Amino acid sequence: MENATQIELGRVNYHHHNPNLAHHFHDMEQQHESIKLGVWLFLVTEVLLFGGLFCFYAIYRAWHPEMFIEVNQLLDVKLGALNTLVLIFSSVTVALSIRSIQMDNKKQAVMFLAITIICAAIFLVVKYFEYSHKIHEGLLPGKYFANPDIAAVNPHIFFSIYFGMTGLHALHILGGMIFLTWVLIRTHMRAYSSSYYTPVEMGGLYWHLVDLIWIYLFPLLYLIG
Amino acid sequence: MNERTFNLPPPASTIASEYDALFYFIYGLSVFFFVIICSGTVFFAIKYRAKKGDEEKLTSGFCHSTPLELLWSVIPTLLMFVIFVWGFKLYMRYFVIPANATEIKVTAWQWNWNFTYGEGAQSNVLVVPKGKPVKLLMSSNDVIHSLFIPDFRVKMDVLPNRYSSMWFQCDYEGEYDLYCTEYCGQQHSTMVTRVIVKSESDYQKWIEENSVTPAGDVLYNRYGCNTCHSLDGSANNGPSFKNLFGKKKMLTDGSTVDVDENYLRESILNPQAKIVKGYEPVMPTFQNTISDDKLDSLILFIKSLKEE
Amino acid sequence: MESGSKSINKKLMMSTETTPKHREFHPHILPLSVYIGVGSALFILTGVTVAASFVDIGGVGNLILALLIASIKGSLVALFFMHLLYDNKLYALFFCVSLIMLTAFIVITMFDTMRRDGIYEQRSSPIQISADIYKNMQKHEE
Amino acid sequence: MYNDTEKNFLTHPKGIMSWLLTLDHKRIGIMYLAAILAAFAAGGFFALGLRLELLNPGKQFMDQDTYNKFFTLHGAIMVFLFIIPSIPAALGNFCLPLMLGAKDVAFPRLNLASWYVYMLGAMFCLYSLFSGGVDTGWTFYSPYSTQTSTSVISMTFGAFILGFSSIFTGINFIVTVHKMRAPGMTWYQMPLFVWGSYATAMIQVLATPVLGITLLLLIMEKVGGIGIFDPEMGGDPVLFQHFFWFYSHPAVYIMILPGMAIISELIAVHAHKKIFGYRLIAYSSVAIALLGFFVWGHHMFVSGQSEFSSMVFSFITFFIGIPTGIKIFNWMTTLVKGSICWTTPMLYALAFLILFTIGGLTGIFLGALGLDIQLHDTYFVVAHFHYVMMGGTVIAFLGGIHHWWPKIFGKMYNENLGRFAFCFIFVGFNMTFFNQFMLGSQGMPRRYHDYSNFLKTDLFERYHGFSSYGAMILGVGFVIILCYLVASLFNGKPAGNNPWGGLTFEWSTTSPPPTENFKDDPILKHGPYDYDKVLPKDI
Repeated sequence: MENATQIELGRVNYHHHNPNLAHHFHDMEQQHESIKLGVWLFLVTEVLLFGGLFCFYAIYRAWHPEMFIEVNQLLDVKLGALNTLVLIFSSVTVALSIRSIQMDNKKQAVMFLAITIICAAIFLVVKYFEYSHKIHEGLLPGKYFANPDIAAVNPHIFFSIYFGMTGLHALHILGGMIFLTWVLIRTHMRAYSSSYYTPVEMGGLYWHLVDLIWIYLFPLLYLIG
Repeated sequence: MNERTFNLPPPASTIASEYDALFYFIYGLSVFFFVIICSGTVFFAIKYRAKKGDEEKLTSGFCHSTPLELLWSVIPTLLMFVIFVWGFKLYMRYFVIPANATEIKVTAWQWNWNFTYGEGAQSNVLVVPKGKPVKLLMSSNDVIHSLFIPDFRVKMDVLPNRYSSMWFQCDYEGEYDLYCTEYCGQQHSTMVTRVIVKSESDYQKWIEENSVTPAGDVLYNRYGCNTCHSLDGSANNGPSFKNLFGKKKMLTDGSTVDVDENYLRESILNPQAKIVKGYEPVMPTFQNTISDDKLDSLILFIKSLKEE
Repeated sequence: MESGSKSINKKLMMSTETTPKHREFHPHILPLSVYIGVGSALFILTGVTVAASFVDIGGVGNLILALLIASIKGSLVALFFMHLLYDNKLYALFFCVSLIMLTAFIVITMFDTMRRDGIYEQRSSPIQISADIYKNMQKHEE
Repeated sequence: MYNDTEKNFLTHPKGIMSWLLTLDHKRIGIMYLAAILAAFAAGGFFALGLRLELLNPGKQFMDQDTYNKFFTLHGAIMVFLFIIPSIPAALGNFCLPLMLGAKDVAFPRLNLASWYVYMLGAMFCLYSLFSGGVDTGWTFYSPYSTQTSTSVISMTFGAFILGFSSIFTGINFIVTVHKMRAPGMTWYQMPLFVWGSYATAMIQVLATPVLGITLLLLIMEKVGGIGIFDPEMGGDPVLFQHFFWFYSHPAVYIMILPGMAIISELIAVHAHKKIFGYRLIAYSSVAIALLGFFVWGHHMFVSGQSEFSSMVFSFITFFIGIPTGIKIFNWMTTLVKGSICWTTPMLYALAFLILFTIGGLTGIFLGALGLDIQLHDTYFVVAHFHYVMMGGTVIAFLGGIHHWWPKIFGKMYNENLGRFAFCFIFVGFNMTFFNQFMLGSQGMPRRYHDYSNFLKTDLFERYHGFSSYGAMILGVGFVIILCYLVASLFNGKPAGNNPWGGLTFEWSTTSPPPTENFKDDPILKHGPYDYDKVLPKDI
């Protein structure tokens, strides 16, 4: 009797159609949209998290414009630009990996994901060189600042902001790498197909946001002069 | 003045009565709206209390009334505007300091107050003349403090990195509470002192009794300022101190600067920062040699060389 | 303007209705050319922004130009790579709200930090220009 | 009707692990309830300690250090561990999916994670409590917080972690409201509790990250001396206040909006009356949530911020008064021509109207630019926000607990004891806090361990004494409530599915609900408050 009404409503049996459908959703579409909305809300929190640092940047830049310009000469535009290109390229590849899985091309999807992760690694390696150079020069945040050659006042604040912003960003790159690696392994294990690829798309959305933040960080930190 | 009021202490400063007017205006409005809402709630709750047999009846569908809803959106909005404008006017009264105000320097630290008067007198209680506007120029040596004199209705945070200022004028002699209201650490609650309002003549007498020979002129010689900065206006390696304070000076880079406390302080600690046009950057820094209070009195000395 | 926002509202409401019948799941696949095109545009714009930084426009001109180019790049990423152009507009709405909040945060905070000299110059400038650490640094050198 | 043999979410499945690993929003809600009540007890303990210390001027039984730690811990625990998660994470978690006719929140795992993250954050707060306490005040104002040697780092890190739990709940609620409503339920058929929770979730998602970065920077400042808040390093301590209040003012609405949301439910259900101005109440929640983001600077009128921004902040602040006023008048008018049952939840709702009105009206004093100067950082502020937070949120929370208790546990508490305890709460609360308005406007500053150094000490002593005795009465009230609620679990009468005659979905299922919430998928037959269309006996 109970079964009869449920079948009438067209729900219950559907649960068994797709093993990826959680029990509390009606259908895959609802689940996919819910998760996507959730991820977008997560991205919203990320924007505001970085927002605090952008706000600091704006205020201190407005207070000490000459200091920002002088100190900025010490950053390596070439490395910054290289990293920008690497990140943009990885953004393209992660988008393509989603496209591939949408078209059920597992092999291609894995390949594009692998390229993305490699790009992320390159980004971090370049960052490592930049950081070690800064550390070597004594261009450190706050009280660790130890470079007496700068005439402008309070350059340590610029480096607090620089390390704060790029450091937080690098942490996000690292997090993204871990998540995308997991997605890659799952893709390789044929967990995803054109009927269920939500984690791939979510990883992609996150990765694009990390790219998007860098798109702003690059000119603000490296291209002031 | 002086009958004790229920809500506010007796108004002792000129601004206090303006403050009280707005306070009691909002107070009246609040009582009015509170009585409406409170009596309405209680009245309806009793009048429409469920009786026996009510469970058989539908209640009214009365759930919307544009005029009513407009009424209680528009009237509060208008009142809010009135209060905002009034509050803003009052706020500006607080922040625009009369030009003839007597200036007293306030230094706060954990957990004490120090008041320095123009003539070099210092004290831990604030002594002010009756019937004259007083400006407090305040800075802190450590954390944020806040100077509050409830009977004068004045309060302002005392910051460690910038000067803040406030003013009042008290027309009644007497003693009033003055204390810190920004939590500043362990003994925050002991940062309490008094304002003593004296008549003009008593105030002058007190200043004379307490003023020290302006240490500034001693320091002027001790630190060797005299080798480059004259007191009579004659030219030398550096600008003369005579009439220096309050002037606008042209700098070597073409910009101008107001000679005020901040500029003097900067020029002593970091002389190369802003060089007045026509002079060489030859002055040494006093960054590590001069203490803050000496710096203050040197600045006071330079200020005292200003012609009225 | 008003009717526009109303219709967006309506769309949002409609699109978020949960309908009882179960819906098929159709991925929205973009042609390869879109990704390649947007990718190349991003590469080119990166070059442009680096080049522009070497031209001195004066004042805040460089900053505005750099932010403008960054915003174009950002929009390309958001609209195409993140599918905001094709997806439910709700996502775009939330994303925009976050940007508006961020802008408001920065702008309103700067109402304070930039206008502290509104009445008295004295109150805006720091008492001590540079940090204590530089004193120590100088000492160290001596 | 309630039936012991039936499988409900409380009894099925059994075992401690089935609770610790549960994905059921109802169980997570109850776990949250237990956790926040423990926090409330801890916060209340500190509050009583403060009140006893202030009974007379001079040192009573704790020294300055202890006192400073007490008020810091009272504030931090009550704000971060109790009020912010109280209604959304405990009652909201339980009710929101039920009210929408959903089987669960959108992300049950995230929901469970949020509880564990909360517990982790609470552990950090507990750690800082036992490693010497914190003495900065819950606001952690720089530069004092970067200079003090107490455990500020573990406390702020705890608050940072708690932020994540708040964000998780927020994300869950927004997605649940958007995507999980029962078939056919439009936005304007949602119960107002859901509207309020939705507006709250918006703030949680948008504001909390800024607190996260602020606290992180404060920790960096303390550990690494990055110099952006520290005046000795060329930083600006007032910036910290901006950053802190950018979160913490909207957080005030995280606290009060769910309270308002509960009141909308209580008034409509217990007056058996269609709510007056449904849309305005719903819109005003959203309006308050959004406007709340642009008024943070009204905490800083005497902080040395520019006069221009003070003006802007004050102006926007007054706009918040308007939707708030609309809500109050709408609730009051809802009572008209109703059939009002003086149940315990209804008494709390009526008390809310009165107490919150006082809290709101006194807010006008503080929002007016010039007036704030005298009242800032005095007991007037303390009284104001306790009228809003306690007279508002806690009273609404108590009302909500009494309202949904029969639904959650299937047992009815003793209504007479409920009304009896209500009297203690109402009287004790007003005794504690009303005289603090006078205390504050007379000039008594907050966070003072001792008030024996003033010229007005005798006046302050009278008010403080009254407050302290009131606090004891209030404490007794809470103990009575705890006793009869716990007792009801063991010997309470079965409550029935719908003891109050509610029309929203949660009353249509059994009490306690089954794990999957509804035996059959719920179908929307009427609006949430259609008491003009549905006969009471048919409910």
